[in-house]
Formats: sequence, C-alpha cells, structure tokens
Amino acid sequence: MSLLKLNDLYKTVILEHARAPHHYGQLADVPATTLNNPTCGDVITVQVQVTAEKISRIRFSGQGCTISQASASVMTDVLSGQSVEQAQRLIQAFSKLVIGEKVAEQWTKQLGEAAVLGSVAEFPTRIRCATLAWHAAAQALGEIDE
Amino acid sequence: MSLLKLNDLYKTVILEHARAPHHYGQLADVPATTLNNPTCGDVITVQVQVTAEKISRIRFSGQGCTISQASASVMTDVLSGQSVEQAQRLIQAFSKLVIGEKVAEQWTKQLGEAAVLGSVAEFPTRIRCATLAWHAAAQALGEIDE
Amino acid sequence: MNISERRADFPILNTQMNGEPLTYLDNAATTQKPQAVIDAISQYYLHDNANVHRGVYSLAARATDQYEAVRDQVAAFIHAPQRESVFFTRSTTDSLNWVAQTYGEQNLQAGDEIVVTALEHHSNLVPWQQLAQRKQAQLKVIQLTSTGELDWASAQQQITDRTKIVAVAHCSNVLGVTCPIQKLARLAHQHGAIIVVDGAQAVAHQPVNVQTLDADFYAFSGHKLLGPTGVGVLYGKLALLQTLTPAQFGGEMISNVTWEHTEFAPIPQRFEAGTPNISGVIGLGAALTYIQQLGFAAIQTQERQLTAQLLNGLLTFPDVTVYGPQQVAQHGPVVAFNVDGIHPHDVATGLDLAGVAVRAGHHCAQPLMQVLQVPTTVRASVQFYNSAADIARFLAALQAVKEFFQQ
Amino acid sequence: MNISERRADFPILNTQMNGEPLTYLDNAATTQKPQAVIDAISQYYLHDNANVHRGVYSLAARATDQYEAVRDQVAAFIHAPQRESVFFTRSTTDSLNWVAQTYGEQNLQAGDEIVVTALEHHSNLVPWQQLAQRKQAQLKVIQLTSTGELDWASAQQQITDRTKIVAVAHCSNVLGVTCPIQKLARLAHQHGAIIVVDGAQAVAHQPVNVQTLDADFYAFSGHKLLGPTGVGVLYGKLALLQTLTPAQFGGEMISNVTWEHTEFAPIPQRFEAGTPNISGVIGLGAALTYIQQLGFAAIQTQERQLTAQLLNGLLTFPDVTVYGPQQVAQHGPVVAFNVDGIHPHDVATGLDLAGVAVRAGHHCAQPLMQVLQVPTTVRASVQFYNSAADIARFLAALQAVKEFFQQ
Ligand SMILES: Cc1ncc(COP(=O)(O)O)c(C=O)c1O
Ligand SMILES: Cc1ncc(COP(=O)(O)O)c(C=O)c1O
Repeated sequence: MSLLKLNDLYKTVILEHARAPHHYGQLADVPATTLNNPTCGDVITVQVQVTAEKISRIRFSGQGCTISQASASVMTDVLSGQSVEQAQRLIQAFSKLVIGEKVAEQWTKQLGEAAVLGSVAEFPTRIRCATLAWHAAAQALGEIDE
Repeated sequence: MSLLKLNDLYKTVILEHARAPHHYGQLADVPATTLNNPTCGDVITVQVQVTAEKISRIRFSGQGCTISQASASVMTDVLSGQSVEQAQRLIQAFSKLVIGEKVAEQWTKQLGEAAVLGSVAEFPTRIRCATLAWHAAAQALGEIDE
Repeated sequence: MNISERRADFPILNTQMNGEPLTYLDNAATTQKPQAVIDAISQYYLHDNANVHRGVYSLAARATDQYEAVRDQVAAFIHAPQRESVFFTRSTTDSLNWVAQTYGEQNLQAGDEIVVTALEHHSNLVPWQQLAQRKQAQLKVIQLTSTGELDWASAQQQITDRTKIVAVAHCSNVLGVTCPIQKLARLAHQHGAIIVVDGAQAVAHQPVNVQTLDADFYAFSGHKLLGPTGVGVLYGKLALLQTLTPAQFGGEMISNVTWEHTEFAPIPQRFEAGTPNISGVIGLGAALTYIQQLGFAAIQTQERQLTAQLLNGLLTFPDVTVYGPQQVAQHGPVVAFNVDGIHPHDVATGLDLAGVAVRAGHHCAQPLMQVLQVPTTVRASVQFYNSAADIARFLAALQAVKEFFQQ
Repeated sequence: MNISERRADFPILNTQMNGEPLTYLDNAATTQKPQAVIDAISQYYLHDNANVHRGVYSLAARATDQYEAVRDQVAAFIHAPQRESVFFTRSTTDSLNWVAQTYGEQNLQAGDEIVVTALEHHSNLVPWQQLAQRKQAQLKVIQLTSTGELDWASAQQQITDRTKIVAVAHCSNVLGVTCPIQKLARLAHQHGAIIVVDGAQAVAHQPVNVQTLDADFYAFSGHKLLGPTGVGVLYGKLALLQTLTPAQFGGEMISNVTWEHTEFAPIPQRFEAGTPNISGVIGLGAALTYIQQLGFAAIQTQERQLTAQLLNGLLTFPDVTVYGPQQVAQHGPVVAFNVDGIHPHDVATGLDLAGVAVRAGHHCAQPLMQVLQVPTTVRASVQFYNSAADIARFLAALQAVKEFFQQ
C-alpha cells in the first residue's frame, strides 16, 4: 500500500495536532456545547468565552478520530482572539473549504493550518469528522449572540 | 387476430353452456354456498340437495364470465345424480384437470363435457374462473357430510 | 417525439406475446422500464454496491452519494421546498399507510372526520377506513357527478370543521379524471384539515408542484413512473414531519440508543429505518432523468393524441360503455369501459390472445364499481411510448373479440 | 469450491478501489451480487414486467408465477411447513417492526415483559423498546459472558412468566457469535412467550430450519444473502399469523371492500399491501438458487477457513483487541476489533486507501458498544467469495496503517 495516499489526508501538521491538541480541556463557568457524530460515535465539546466582543478563551474536549481531534485543535488556534463576527466568517469559510468549494485567498490565509484540512474534501465520509468541532463552535457563538 | 386461439379456450360447448346455462336458479329450503373471485368480482352461489346419499337436485346462480358460468353449468350436469363420494372425486379430478395434471381416463370420461374445460390449463389467470363453482359445490357437500 | 426511437428505449415493447406484437395497455398498473433504468440498476451492482450511510470506505461513499442525489432529484421533480421533506418508502401504498399510522394515529380523536372521494383506490381508502374504526372517527365520501368528476357541492358538504384529513387521488386510476387538488387543499385548510394526495396516477403524466398544490402529503410509486418496483416516495411539509414519531425503528434512523431510550436522527433519515431499497432508488433516479430529458410537454402531446384515439375509437362502438368523461379534453390516459353482454374477463382474455394487455377487474376500487353499478370493467391505459399502431391494434382486436362472442 | 470461478461470478470483486484491487470485507453490511442475480432482474424487466396478482393477460401471469415461485423457494430454503407462512417485506427491519406493530400491539399489556439480548442490532431492539414504552411493558436484557456469548443464567433469570416476547439475533453482526435459538425457544415457550428471531446475519452462512429452531417469527433481508436491496422476508407460524390484523392496507390484500368495511384476502396476500418489490423478489429467487447450487457445505468450509485466517491473523498483532470469542471454533464470519491508540475511523480510512473495505462504527449496536466499553470498533466480515489473498491483503494493509499512525 502506498503511504503517499495516507499522507495526502493525514498531513504531518494534522498528526501533530491530534497527538498534542492545543486548548484541550474545560473552562469552569463557561457554557459547553456538545455535538456528536452518530456514525462514528465521536463526541466533541466546545467552550467559547467572549470578552469585549472577542474570543478571549476557547477550549475543546472529547473523543474522536485523528481528523476530528486535529480539526478541533487547529480551530482553537484560529479562532482565539477573533471577533465573534470574524470567527463566524472563518467557520463558514472552513465549512466551504472542506467540501471542496472555492474560498477567497484572504480566508485560506487566515485559516492558516486549518486550511490543510481542505484535503478532507477528497474523503467524503470524513468531512463530518473535520466539521464537528466547528459546528459546535458556531452553535456556541450563536447562543452567545442571542 | 387468429380466432383459432379464441376457439382453443372458448369451445362451442362452453359458449353454449354460458349462453343457456343448465340448472340455473335457486332452490327454496336448501342451504346456499357463495364464493367470490376477488380479482374479477365474480360471485357464484351453489345449492346441493342430497337425498339418500345421492345428489337429487343442484342449482347455481350468480354473475360471472363465460368460463365460470359454463363451468358451473356443466358441473351441475356432471354432479346430478352422483353419490356424495363420487361427486367429491369428480370435483377432485376436475381440479387436477384444469391445472394441467394428468387424470385417469375413467375420470375424464365421467367428467364428459366438463373435461373440455381442461383447455383452461393453458390460461393460468382463468383457472380460478373454471374452479369457482366446483369449490363452492365441494364446500356445500362438505357441510352436508358433517 | 420520435416514437420509434422512444420505443427502442423500452426493449419489452419490441417483444411478442402469444405470437403477436406485444401491445401493452396496462400502464396504469405498472409502466415498462427504459434500458437506462435497467442499466442503472445493473451498473450499481456491478460497480458501486455497498450499504449506505454507514461505511467510511470509498465504495460506501459512492453508494451513499448516488442514493442521496436521487433525493435531490425527487425534491426538484415535485418542486419540494427542501430535500428533507422527501423520503423513500416501498410504494404509494406504503407512503399512504405511513401517513395514517403516524399523522393519523397521533392526531385523530373520536368524533373527528376523514374525508375521501368516491373514486379512491383501496390504498387511499382502506388505511383511512381502518384508522377511522380504530379512532371512532367518521369516514365521509365526496360523491361524483354523472361524468365521474368530483362533485364540488358534495366536497363542500362533506368537508367540515370536524374534518381532520382529506385524502384524495390526484388522478383516478379508473375514470381518467383529475381532481382539483389546489381547490380541495384550500377548502381543507379553511376547515383546519390537512390534505393527503395520492399521486400514483399523476406523476408520470404531468408536472407536479407540491407547493402550488399546497399538498400536506404527496405519495407516489416508482414503478408507475418508469422506475423499478419496491420504491415509493412520500413528500410531507417539513413542519408536519417534524411533529411526527417514526412508524418504524432500527438501523441508521437513530442518533443515540441506550437500553432505555432512543434519540432519533434528523429528518429525513429518521423516517428511513433499516437498509433502504438502494438499487431501487438509483433506478428511480434514472427514470426521472429519462422523463426530464423527454420533458412533460412532449409526453403530454403524445399522450393526449393516444388518449383521443383510444377514447374516440371506443366511443364509435355502439355497444361499448365508457365510464367517466366522454370528452378527450377532460380525459387522462386511463379509459375504463365495458362491452354489452361480454364479461370483462372474456374481453381481456380475447385481447390477450391478440397480444394486447389490458386489465379487467375492479382496479382496486371496489366501492367505485358499486357507484358505477358494475361488478368490474375493462381498462386500457396509455403511456407516451405507446404508438398509434398500438391503439389501432387494440381497437381491431376488440372488434374481433366482439364478433367472436356475439357470433 | 473453485474460488476463482466463484469470484468471476461477482463482477465487482474484480474491480479496483483507490488504485488497488477491491478487497470487500464489509459483507455483514451487505453482500455483493452474482451476475445471475443482476441478470434475473434485468431479464424480468426486459421480458416479463407486469403487475402481479392483477392482470388476466399472459404477461401478468408470467410475472405472478415467477413472484409466487420465489415464495415456494423461500419456504423450502428455511424449511417452513407451508408457503403461506412466508411473506415479503422491505427488509429485516421492516419484518421485525411488523411483528412489533401487529403481534406486539395486539397482545401486549401493561406490566408484560419483552426480553432481548445485549448483542441486538438496533433493528431488533428499538422496535421493542418503543413498543414497551407505548404499552408500559418492561424491556429486559439477557447479558453476555466475557467472551460475548449469551449468558444462559441471565437468560433463565430474565425470561419469566410475565415475558410475552423474546427477541433475539440468530447470529451477532458484531461479535460473530451464534445464539442458541432452539434452547431459547424452549425456554420462551415454557413461559408462554413467543420467540422472534432476527436471522439477518444467519441465513447466508448456515442452513436454517425454522421448524427445528421452533421460531415463532423469523426475519431476514435479501441484500445480505446475495440478493437485491428492498426485499425482506418474514416467516411466521401460520396459527399466529391467522390471529393478526394486517399492519398495512390497500391494493390486492383485500377480498371485499365497501365504504364501511373491508374483508381481507387469505394469508399471505393479506400481509402484502400494494405492489410488492416484484423484481426484488425475483432477484432474491436467483440468489437462493445460486446458494443452493453451491450448497452450504462448500460455503461453510470456505468461510471457516477465511474466518480462521482473519481471526488468527488479527490475534498475532499484540496491540489489537478482538471482541467476542477468541477461538475460531466459536466464531462466525464477522470479527470486530480495535487497534490500540488508533481510532477505528482512521483504521478504516487507511485500509480503504489500500482498497480494503471494512466498517468502522457502532454497527447499529450502540448499547453493545457500551457493554464492550468502547465508543466504536472496526469490523471485518467475510463471505465465501472472499479469497485467502483478500485476508492477506487486509492483514498487510493493517500492518502498514499501524506503522503509519504509530510512526
Ligand atoms: C443482526 C442484524 N439485524 C438486523 C439488521 C437490519 O437489516 P436491514 O438493514 O436489511 O433491515 C442487520 C443489518 O444491518 C443485522 O446485521
Ligand atoms: C390511484 C392509485 N393509488 C394507489 C395505488 C397503489 O400503488 P402501489 O401498488 O404502487 O402501492 C395505485 C396503483 O395500483 C393507484 O392507481
């Protein structure tokens, strides 16, 4: 079997994030949003704290495959410090990227390491793994907004 | 269209019986057995009177196609005067004949005109039409026996 | 429409029956299938077969994508506002029973009314009759005019504020009439009832827009639409579907299961318990593609011509009675008739020997037969792939059959 | 068995996936189909397509004869005492839900008990759980031993005189174990309960005799038995079936319909409402013929060898955990496992890139996952048409995937 193909999906940056995820853990006193992927049983919990319209702290926790863990980890990097509006735009851009839609360069730049997960577009059954944390974050932000 | 093929099924004797059925009508004071063919909506009522172990009177009535009317008519001819046991054997023989099974010559002889209905075996969707009256007679005889 | 090219798409139309060219005029019972549909099923099994919604591997993704693409296609075909409001069943019968078992079971009270019409197929009558019995509700029937069309005065009388469900065929499978769904929907909604439409005889013959019709539920079968057997569709308004508990449980219709409790998956998966008819759905997709490529304009032109030839041909026989409208303008592609003094079964057998397939019987509409005061009828029904020669052969064979029995 | 000849019967097995030979090891989800089955479906549509049980004409008789012949074939295949005790459904899930909706709905009282086992598929768990909720009955669970087999002491404890229904899988779709149906049936019957057997994972792998098993109901799917999707079977003891009101109404399941009342047709037509999956049933017939020609002796010899190679191969990896029995003698053709530190989804994706199709997930048995204390597992399952080379490719790919993730 050609390991090249595995490398297409599991880029080094993804493997590293999955092995040592950033912002993993729980915040006291911040509401938690939990989503699950019914097909694989993965569960991701995301907590977002917004101070002065900006994401001041973000954490995730839960069980999952390499893709969902890595995606959650890079997401926390990308969203930290962003305004709520900007974060929502980034989440939208990411959602497009992983289903193979074109995204303006300004967004891929800002998505940084997360843009690497665009490779998941070629693995349709894994897209849900990549988006799980981002959907949870979107939901968390939506609830803050209200 | 070749009328020859229609002649295969609708032999002259069948057409004649259908046009002027024998023993058509109802008997007072004799229990009636009614069966219907759910596919075509045909309904046949048969009445059998048994005196001294022999079929003394038999009548049929109801609506139906050429095959079911003719079959009922020839049946009344064949069964009249027979012992209950002999009638039941004849009904069995007829049931075999119309599904194309081999029947001993003694039976085809006794079935007389009814044996002509053996041609229905080649028209599987019409077999139920041919057997409706005979099933009703079998049921009527069964109930007498008890 | 190039009719001989179209007929070449349906290989069975070029076979023989009883030594004569097959003249298939029982299209209302089930349509024939184009090679494209047969091939789609074979190709699926030859290249893409895997269970859907389950596997991580590429083959499973391929099967799932094809299956889900047909949901989009069906939603577009009937102009559903969103793909989620469409799910796959076994048949029209399955779809209609589903509505009775979920919406009916969950909403009806003793004393409520269900209204059907006098021309309903058993599949859109018996589920409601049985539901009414279970619920001590009342089943009411909208009567027909003398030409077999819906009697609007009767509709206004039967549909009341007690009515909870109006169940009606979009097109009759016997009389060839089309019911005024939009008007009925308005009337039903004015009284706070929902309208359930049996589209079995409509979807192959006219564009259907469930939003314009304002149907609450719309049911049909693949096999009457050039598609395979074993696949049906139910459309429901999303807001209604969201209120309903599933009728069946198991497989991938769940989002979380413990011994004590089950959380259901989102709509529409919630309503598709167990492995669906994957190849059937993919075959249905190929059928819709075929129809969309032809276009309903061409289909309707051809079917109107065939219906005119059929109806007018039958009306020239003095001893033939046609049930339903006598004018082509009001007549769909289904014509029921009887010949004086010849039983429908004998007519059908005679025609069969001439290679002509028509149906004789009650057409799963026994109560309508009582309204028409006949035990049964003969029924000839056309599809765009029939030719003028088909109708001519049918009429000639009918003449011969008449002569034989009336000799 | 000449394995390369058999593989040639299944065209998809000779295709490529992700640039590698397709190694299909998700047979427990759905089997591949031999050319004979694909052809039977095509031939039906090319030559014999008509609606069944309805038409007087020859084409309809041909379709009906073929359809009804498969009923005889199924009855013989599972050794049913009579053809009438077999009817066609959409799937195992449909069959099991049918029993819950008819027998369950018509016989259960508050306080009664339904007993299932800890290894049930959602399709043989959720219908009973929901029925229990509707009826205020209690759902009880027979536990497993540490090797995943049925704990007989638990069975004896859970099945009591209050038990009305025991619902159990003949073979597990996760653990590869076979449940002692005959013994369970005796126990259930001693307590006056019926036993409902989910045969989805059994019928393709062993001869089934519903009379020897003394099953009251036995359900399975065509698509797990080389047949098409969209067709299932339910066998029921005739005496039980005769007591049941149909779950669905319409079409030819009637013998007489008036506005007020419906008389149902005799069994089994009574339970087949609407146009059935005719081509699906005919395809199932071709699948049964294929299996009967091969014979279960040959099938079981081949599958035992493959299972031994698979199970023993997996057990050589020190970091692989196999769930269920660790001995081939107790093991059916389904093996669930996990690799330390690698998520099942990542394993399945890695294998997929090597052309190997296995399933990762909860296998529609979430409560069993909780018993096993894992969120999900990988599952490889074999069918007689797999080759030793398939298993070798799978094991080599697994080694490579392990190395990649553990690098
Ligand atoms: C043990 C078992 N029961 C039931 C089912 C459900 O079968 P289907 O999806 O064909 O209804 C399956 C397969 O998914 C199974 O493995
Ligand atoms: C008007 C109408 N409704 C319902 C049905 C039932 O369709 P199916 O048998 O495909 O469930 C039919 C066809 O038989 C029909 O013509």
